[in-house]
Amino acid sequence: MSLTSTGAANPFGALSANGTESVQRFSRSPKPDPGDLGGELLEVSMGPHHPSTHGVFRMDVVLDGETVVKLKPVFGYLHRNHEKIAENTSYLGSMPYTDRLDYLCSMTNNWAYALSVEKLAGLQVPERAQYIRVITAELTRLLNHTCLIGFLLQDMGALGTPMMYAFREREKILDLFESLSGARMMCNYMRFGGCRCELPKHWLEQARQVVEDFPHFLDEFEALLTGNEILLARSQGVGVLPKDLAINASITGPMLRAAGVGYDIRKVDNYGIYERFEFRVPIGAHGDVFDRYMVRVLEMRESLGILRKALTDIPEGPIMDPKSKLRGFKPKAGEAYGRIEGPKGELGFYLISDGSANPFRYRVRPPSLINLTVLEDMCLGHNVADVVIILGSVDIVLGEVDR
Amino acid sequence: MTDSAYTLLVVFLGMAVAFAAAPLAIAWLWSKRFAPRKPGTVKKDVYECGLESSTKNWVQFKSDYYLYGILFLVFDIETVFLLPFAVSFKSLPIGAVVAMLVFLLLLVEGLVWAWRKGVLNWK
Amino acid sequence: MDEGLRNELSKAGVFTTSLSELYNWGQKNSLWPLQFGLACCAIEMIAASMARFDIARFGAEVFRPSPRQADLMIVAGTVTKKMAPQVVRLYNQMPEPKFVIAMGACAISGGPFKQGYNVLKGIDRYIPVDVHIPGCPPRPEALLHALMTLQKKIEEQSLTGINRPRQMDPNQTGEFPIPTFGAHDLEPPSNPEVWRPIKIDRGS
Amino acid sequence: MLGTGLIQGLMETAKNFVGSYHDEARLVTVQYPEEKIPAKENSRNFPFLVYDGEDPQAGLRCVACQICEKECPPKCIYIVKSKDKKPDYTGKAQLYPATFDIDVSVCMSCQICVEVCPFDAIKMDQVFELSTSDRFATLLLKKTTLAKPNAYFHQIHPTDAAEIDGRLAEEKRKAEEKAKAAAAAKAAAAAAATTGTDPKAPPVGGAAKSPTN
Amino acid sequence: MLSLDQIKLRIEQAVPGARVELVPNGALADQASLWLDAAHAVECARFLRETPDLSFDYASNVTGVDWPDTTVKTKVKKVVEGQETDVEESVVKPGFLEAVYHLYSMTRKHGPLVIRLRTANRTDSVRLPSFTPVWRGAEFQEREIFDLFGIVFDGHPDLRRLLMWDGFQDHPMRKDYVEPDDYEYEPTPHDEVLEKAQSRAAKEANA
Repeated sequence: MSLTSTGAANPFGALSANGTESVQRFSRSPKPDPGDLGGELLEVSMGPHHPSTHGVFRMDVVLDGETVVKLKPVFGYLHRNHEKIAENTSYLGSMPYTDRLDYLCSMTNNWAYALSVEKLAGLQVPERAQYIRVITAELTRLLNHTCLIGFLLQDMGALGTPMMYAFREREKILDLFESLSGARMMCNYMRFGGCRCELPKHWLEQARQVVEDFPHFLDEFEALLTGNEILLARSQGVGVLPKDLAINASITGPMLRAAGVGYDIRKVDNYGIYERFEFRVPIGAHGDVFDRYMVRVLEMRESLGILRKALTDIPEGPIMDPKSKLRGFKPKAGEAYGRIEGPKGELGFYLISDGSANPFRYRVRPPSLINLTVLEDMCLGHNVADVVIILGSVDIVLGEVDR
Repeated sequence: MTDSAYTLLVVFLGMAVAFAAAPLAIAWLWSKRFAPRKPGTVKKDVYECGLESSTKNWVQFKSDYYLYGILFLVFDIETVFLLPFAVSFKSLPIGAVVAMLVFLLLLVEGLVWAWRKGVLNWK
Repeated sequence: MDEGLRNELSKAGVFTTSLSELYNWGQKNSLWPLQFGLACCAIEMIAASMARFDIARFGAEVFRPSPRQADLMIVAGTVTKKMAPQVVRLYNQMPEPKFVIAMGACAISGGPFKQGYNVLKGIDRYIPVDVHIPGCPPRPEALLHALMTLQKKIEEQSLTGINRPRQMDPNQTGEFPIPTFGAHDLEPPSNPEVWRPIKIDRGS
Repeated sequence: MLGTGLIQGLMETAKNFVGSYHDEARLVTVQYPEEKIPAKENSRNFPFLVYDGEDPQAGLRCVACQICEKECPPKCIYIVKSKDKKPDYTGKAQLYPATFDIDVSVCMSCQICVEVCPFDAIKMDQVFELSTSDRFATLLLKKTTLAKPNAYFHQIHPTDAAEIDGRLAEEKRKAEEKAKAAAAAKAAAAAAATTGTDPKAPPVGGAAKSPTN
Repeated sequence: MLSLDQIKLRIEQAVPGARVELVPNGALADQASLWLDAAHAVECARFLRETPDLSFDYASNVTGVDWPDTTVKTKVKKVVEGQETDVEESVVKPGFLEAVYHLYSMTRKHGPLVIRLRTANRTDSVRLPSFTPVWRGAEFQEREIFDLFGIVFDGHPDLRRLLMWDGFQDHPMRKDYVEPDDYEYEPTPHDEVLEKAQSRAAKEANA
């Protein structure tokens, strides 16, 4: 056991975790012989009820002292059978259930489901509805990223302060959604071929006001966090995700862009009217926790740019495709896979219809579950405290992981 | 009973013990009267995030924890010695203050040495 | 000690109270909830503990992670069959004067996910629930209103006599059996002592 | 220098702390029981049945067509049709629900029932203080507790209520015109019949147009 | 992106003996799919990922689908005791389980290539080759299909139930899965829940 200090890069050299590359898998005998100073392997389950797992997520961790040797995630504690219920409900009836998938971003869930049903049935969406969809989706992205940074910092030990700032901004956006769709978190606002109801009278002014105040809050948030040495020490070089592993493990969203791959479905598929807004896609260099934090902060600034442009030139006109029927909606037999760039990654809906009013097969592509594939690779060799931060930076919501 | 100087002390001692024992007695009486004991196997079980604790948890720990323990112990005792000093350092002569500073300096120097040695760095 | 006498005394600056009033007053104003979020209702519970809907004004903002230090369990979200044994075990591991708030439609009756094969149709099948909050998710103010309902209920508790709370009654159970995993459902599907549904006569 | 980021963060919190004494934007707490956030117009919580006039049971707009029962995703509405009929606002005899239960402990307040109801009979309420300690009695809302006057509907959703009332009044006017036209036609036919000629009997007065959705 | 037929030809040239068929899609022309036979599926997958101009390096979505047995009713003319009558003949088409892969390319940024693998039938031979060695993203999704549909993936590093508890029997997402009847308190009974409640009441009545 050599006691030499490792000259790591960042200021608090002594406190930060060491590099991860050179960790070789060692299997320790169950009962170490008396001369050996190393302890036995301790199996700990950071179980369904754990303050750091953002809900009911369980990780069976095998520890050698403080270092993680093996990590197996266990799912299913919030498996609410959304897909089986969707097979016995009409297409319209499943729309409110999509709010409960990723319950932090209900508008983007609605949009993904509406997009794939429109692909299946070949419906057109009027201009004004496309603009409203872009506005609500980008507001949801702001909401989700502020909440995530609040939770991530809570995991890092900043109990409460960043969360208070984040939720104060979140309440402003929730007020906008409530006056628009009626509910704070479960908007159920989009229909196949447009949106459900027209914008209330002063909604656009209130939205412009919120979008104007947001950069002030973001500067305040960055001043509080980005320069903070503790945040730098605890997140730089922690949970590094190499680029080719990220692509092979189908990682999408800010985690993938933090690893250095510039793949953003808003630019690739050009769904909706995203080609009318020019916005840059932030890409990280090292793929560690700090890059994921920075990519999300920069993405929020880009969303503000999109929102400013969309709120200025939203046209007048109908918000619903007159041809689309509300009840008795029976698309012709066939299948369709529609996907959007949700705040957590690629959220896709794969629908197989057999011509009846209920979908034959209704499948949700959960970005959170697939982003967890590499959780073990990122956590090996780190301390238990870093596992909490790496899980926080993956940004999982259990409603979407377990469906 | 002869009023020697010690009776005052004995009364004071008795009052102090009574003052400490009274809340405990009330709590004990309360629980006997109003909160009957209902021990259960699950209630006594080890709390492990809601799961049944499957593997044995009395496992031989790594020796590095021992180093953290020692360092904590040193600074814990240091604060214990600081307490009386903090209470009365206004009325102390300069010599005592210097002595205490030397004591503090020694300990801080120990911390810097440990930090330089990388003892705080978890392998 | 009728009310009139008590008012005069309090005007004269003498305040009288009874042991149970003092005990209930202390207990109702410092309910420490267990940090126990399952699904969407947990986000509304967190929003209720944030700056705008301040739950600290009711003395309940200390969310204890471990059940040993909590005395209020807010079941916020869908209780699935895979999670139900853990919920009952956590409830058993909480120290005795403990209360349960079933927050949201899913915790009361399975809510929108009632037809799911892995969803428990309401947590009052295994543990006694003190306050139910309908809504999906209920607004943060609805959670605050539920806390006030619970505080009123604690206020009316009496230390002796027949309707004293469960923890003071020696012959009432102190522990609720934990269901085990069966082939398709939990064994037993519900705890008969706690789950006594009424008969709905549908006539037709 | 090490620690500048930390100090900057502390300055930020200090600014917020001082600001919370005078800056309105930093005082966000709503003291719930005393202060309440003004309910937004579209905000929705649980459905309720609208009735016109004074008598809740007679004035119910609901005609027990059970569309909302079929379309409700969590299936929390239970309707039993009545045997007899009662006149609705246009005078036409319509069925009414003998029992209309909504299980509020299952309802997900998604307002699909409001969207699909062709008679504007069910609307979303804004009452959310329904926490009870007894599940079975109070969380199954019967027809009597669900029915609320149209005036209350005007109070919580002014624009929707005004637009719906306009449409209903306009349909009532059309129905009366048709009834008047039918009565005039029948009177003309009766007059023609009495004068010996037997013109082909004019078609029976057209039924009132059923309200469009 | 190449059209589906060109990809089909390229696969057949690259992997001798691989049977590839085009499965049309009624609703959306550009999302038709390719059926691969189970034996050569992994080589085709490696080929799709390795060749530079295809380079499908991103398995976006892996879905399990349960196609139950369908009874096809056909009107057929048959001579029965001398008369010419129309006799309805119902032929039972055996159902199968299916794993559908949506592949994208992150480097070339081109659209979905849909790959379908089908099992022989729904009861005994439900084995399919796993694509996890080729795309690691399919690991959890294949475990979910094994859990909810029952397709056994050969070559999967850690095939366990993903969502249900380990002691759970049967595969709940199949069309013929019977749910446990735990609707004792049902204030708003509906269609099949109503039938279950009535059959339960009848059982209790005569029990």
